[in-house]
Amino acid sequence: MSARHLDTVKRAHDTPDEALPYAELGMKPDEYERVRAILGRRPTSSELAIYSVMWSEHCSYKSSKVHLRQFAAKAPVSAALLVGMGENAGVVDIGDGWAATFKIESHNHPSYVEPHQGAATGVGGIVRDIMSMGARPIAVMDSLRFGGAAEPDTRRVLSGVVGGISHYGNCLGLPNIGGEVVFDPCYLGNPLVNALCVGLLRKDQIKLATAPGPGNRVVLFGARTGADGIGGASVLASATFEDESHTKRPAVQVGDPFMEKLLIECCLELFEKDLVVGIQDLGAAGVSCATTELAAKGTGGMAVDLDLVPLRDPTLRPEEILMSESQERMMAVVAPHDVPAFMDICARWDVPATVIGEVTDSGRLVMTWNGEVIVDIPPGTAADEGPVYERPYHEPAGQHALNVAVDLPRPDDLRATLLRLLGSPNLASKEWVTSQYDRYVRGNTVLAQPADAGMIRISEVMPGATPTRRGIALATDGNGRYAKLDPYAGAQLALSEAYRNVAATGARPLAVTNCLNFGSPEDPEVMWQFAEAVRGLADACRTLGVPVTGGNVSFYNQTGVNAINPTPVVGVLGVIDDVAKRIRPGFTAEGLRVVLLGDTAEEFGGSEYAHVVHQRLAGLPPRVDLVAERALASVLVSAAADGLLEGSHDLSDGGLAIALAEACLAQGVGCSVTLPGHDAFVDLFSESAARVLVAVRPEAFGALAELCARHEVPCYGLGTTGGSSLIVEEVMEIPLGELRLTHERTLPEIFG
Amino acid sequence: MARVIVDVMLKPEILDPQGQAIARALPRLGFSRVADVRQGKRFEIEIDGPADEAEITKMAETLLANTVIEDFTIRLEQ
Amino acid sequence: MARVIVDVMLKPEILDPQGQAIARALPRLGFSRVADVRQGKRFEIEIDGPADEAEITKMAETLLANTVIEDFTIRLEQ
Amino acid sequence: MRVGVVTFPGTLDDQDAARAVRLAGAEAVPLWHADHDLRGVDAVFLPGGFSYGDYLRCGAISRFAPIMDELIPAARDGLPVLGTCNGFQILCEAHLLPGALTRNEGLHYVCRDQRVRVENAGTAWTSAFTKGQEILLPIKHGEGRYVAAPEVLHELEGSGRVVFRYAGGNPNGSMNDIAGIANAAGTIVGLMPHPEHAVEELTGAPSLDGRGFFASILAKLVTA
Ligand SMILES: Nc1ncnc2c1ncn2[C@@H]1O[C@H](COP(=O)(O)OP(=O)(O)O)[C@@H](O)[C@H]1O
Ligand SMILES: [Mg+2]
Repeated sequence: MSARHLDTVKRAHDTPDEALPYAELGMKPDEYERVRAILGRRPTSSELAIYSVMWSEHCSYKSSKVHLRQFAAKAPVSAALLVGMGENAGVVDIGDGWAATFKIESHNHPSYVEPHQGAATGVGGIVRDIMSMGARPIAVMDSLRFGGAAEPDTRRVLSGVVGGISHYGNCLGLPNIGGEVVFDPCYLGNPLVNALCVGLLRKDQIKLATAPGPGNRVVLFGARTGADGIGGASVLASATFEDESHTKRPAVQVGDPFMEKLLIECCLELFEKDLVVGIQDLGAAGVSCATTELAAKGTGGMAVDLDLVPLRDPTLRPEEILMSESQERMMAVVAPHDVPAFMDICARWDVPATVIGEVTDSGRLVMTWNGEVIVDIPPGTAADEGPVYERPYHEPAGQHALNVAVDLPRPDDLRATLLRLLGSPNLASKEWVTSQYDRYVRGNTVLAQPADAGMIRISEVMPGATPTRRGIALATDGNGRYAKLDPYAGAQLALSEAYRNVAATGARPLAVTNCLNFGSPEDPEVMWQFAEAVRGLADACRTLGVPVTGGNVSFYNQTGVNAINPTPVVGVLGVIDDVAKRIRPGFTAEGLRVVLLGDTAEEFGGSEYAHVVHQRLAGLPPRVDLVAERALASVLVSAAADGLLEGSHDLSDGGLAIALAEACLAQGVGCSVTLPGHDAFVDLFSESAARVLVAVRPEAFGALAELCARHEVPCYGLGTTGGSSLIVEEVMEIPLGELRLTHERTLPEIFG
Repeated sequence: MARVIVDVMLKPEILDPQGQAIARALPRLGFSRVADVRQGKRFEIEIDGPADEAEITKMAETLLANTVIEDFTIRLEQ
Repeated sequence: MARVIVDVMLKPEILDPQGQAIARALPRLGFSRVADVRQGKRFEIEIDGPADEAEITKMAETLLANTVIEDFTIRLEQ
Repeated sequence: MRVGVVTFPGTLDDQDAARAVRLAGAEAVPLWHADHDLRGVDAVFLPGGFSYGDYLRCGAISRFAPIMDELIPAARDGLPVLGTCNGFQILCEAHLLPGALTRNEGLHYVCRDQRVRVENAGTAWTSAFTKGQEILLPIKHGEGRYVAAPEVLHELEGSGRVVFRYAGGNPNGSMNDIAGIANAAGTIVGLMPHPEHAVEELTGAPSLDGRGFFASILAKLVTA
């Protein structure tokens, strides 16, 4: 390719009126005008590549930013927060000199196009985010939503997604300690694949995405750059170059978990030897994002020679290199005298590494190609000063009608209803999925499926650091039906549930991450759902005293005018002071008292009962009671620390009936209980929040009751564990074998 | 009875991590002149009666290959 | 520059669950005349300079195929 | 007593293996794939994982690592070696054990707590068990279906070299429900289940049965 065709800065000056295909890159006319204003000339095609990806919804949060600010503005004061929102991931102080970093991110659309690779690269991406904080990734979770279970396309998507997560996560050696699988017709064509990763680091080890110190070298390391995910960029490349080689540009990225594993070990050794000044993962916007963000947060300038980027496909043009989404790449800023040691470690791990530029104090990001300047921009304008929209929003036209409660007919047969719900795809055992994930690798998993929250012991994660008995617990939750009925309450209920799940293991909830999955922000009704959900989540975080440390927004989850149910997915991280005191899931022995903590009201709006038996979504979701959630968590955390509890399980979808069945199945121990109220149907199937089922040694019951009284948490002794049936006095008796068969056969029957 | 071979390879522009891992391993085993390796799948299919090329193509498209990332070629061996 | 194809198939007596899964799925998709499917691997290797059949055989034997369970065939495409 | 734990690129369970060795009271000695050095260890543990991404075939590329140039002759001369999961696959690829491990019959990766019957309590790694004892160990693999030619199977069965068999359901379609085998001398043992994930109350499978492997080898080394 001759340099004559290269769109250099000089050429941009000389040809001010040349038209660039900004619209094809998703840029609006006014946004393009802004770029011209910033640069005082037309951008080069490479500069346009950078601005178009950095100002995309995905990277700039232009529609969501004005709302997300509430997470910081309303954030509760928390001594635990070491790094807040705005970095690759938040960092939380977990005590004894240790910090945890965690974040959840979506890979929804790619997982629909190519489920296996889409989900796999979703895991890969979030893991690199965690590494870029200087942490060792220690576990992953996945929160998944698909169309109706019986739909043929669900089979394609679910099998591929689970296979991709299994393949990538297992090969990385990260235990999978939890997640969700939900089916609802609204996700057909718009599956949600939200992946969470948690990492551990010493408090004094935090790395930030910054490039200070003129003269420091910029190193690109990991996989070589190929034409992955640059469908859009080829528009640019072919607009200025009449070249036939640009016909085949894949929109699908393929992951190489083996390379990522090497990259993890390589990064950890680099951190340990203190060889990086700043580090950034290469995610959606690749080299564009890494260079502009590193430069913007550092001294402000960087010079990069794009010819030095190692390529998998030698035909790539600079615009394409800038936009390539090739996986398993990282960028580090390294002091010149450390470069040889840096390169040695990369070589030891077989990780290719190349110096592609250096930090300057020019305040400009300057890139060259064939010796000519093709990019010369103030990096902050791309990284931080993207457009911000105040999108209009209003309550959906049908919202009022939707919130009118309907009196659903009650079932005649509660036993049959329990079994019907227990075998329904959303409540059935997820073993078909979870058995494809390695939950044991690295030997620090204290809790994984079927526990309400995953738990990791931290003392042995990294050698040579302060000894500790602590562990961290994590749960993710979301309920799109609740959020559809009331997005404000729905987001709060998602938080409440994740918070409760963490507390149910004995851990103290500390911090929050979230993935906000919505339809198009250009639809004012969707935007209203979004605004309400963010407001609800921010308010609830303040009341519960848990700050949002980070997260991700996924818009445009819709087909035509049909948006998915608004689906805020919330992840909560907690700490337990002594992992050995964790509460195990369900009924763990015979002869324990079965105790229900929390009150039950008649609440069926958005419930599984209404969904499975009547296919109705109407009314209002269960009432949010954050004060009660907080008191309940205090009881659980104290009771665990005092060793009062032998087992627990939170009440959520399907209510007490499903909680009892799952508690029995956890270890194969039956129970005999009497319902606390007067209405068996409500007692069994209502989905009131702020409730947990616990199992306690008879002699410890008094102490538990006292603790509950002190925290004003209602406490009902329901019966005892033992036997081989679930017995609800005067209502039903179901042998565990029948429960198990009903619970376990559904997904294997559908998915093979 | 007809025999059909369907070869399925990743599209050339798609990353082939397996092929690359093999290519990197070969020099260590003393095979120094290998410039590139791509790994794909080969299906041997036995058909009752004559093979119908259109039918096999459909089979390859719908089941054997993932045409989002893979190409295939068909060979009939009557 | 030479191009070599190495096809590796499980020996006939070894169970091929992937091939069987495909064979079972085909009738459901309307392909009723398939009697058997075997799935194997195909390697496309680019060699600098001319290909040496003995060398390729060695490569296939030692690395590309596990001769305990697999057979291979080699094709040179100069 | 020094037990070497080998790390290949992509090995995952090396830390677990080292922990299990230490819990048993021995010293865990890290061995690096690219070194030609066994560091004078008394026994070697080849842990699980996805060495070289399991690309090509599980264990196929690792088998050619420099450390294997040392390990293969030493093992043939009697150095005790335990290979679990990917380690077992490497032992087969290296022809230190016969047969091969292929794709699970169900085509999925399977992670579950699996009952396993000890068929031979006379090997270097199983003397702490009794013949016929059922133990609980996690399995976690996608390619664990053991296959071998009929005459090889015949010889393994006839000479007591089938060391472990799956009980309560065959998770992967292994021939004769085989979960693990040994060489003729009983010094080299390979199995798909993971003893190193069943040595602590708090973590891993709900079982401490993995400890028997380490008790066995220590007993052997002490008396040797
Ligand atoms: N829903 C959200 N809640 C809180 N913070 C968010 C949310 N979405 C995005 N953020 C924050 O915005 C920043 C940019 O996010 P993102 O673009 O996902 O990071 P990355 O550049 O690593 O992909 C991060 O700090 C992220 O935590
Ligand atoms: Mg990031």
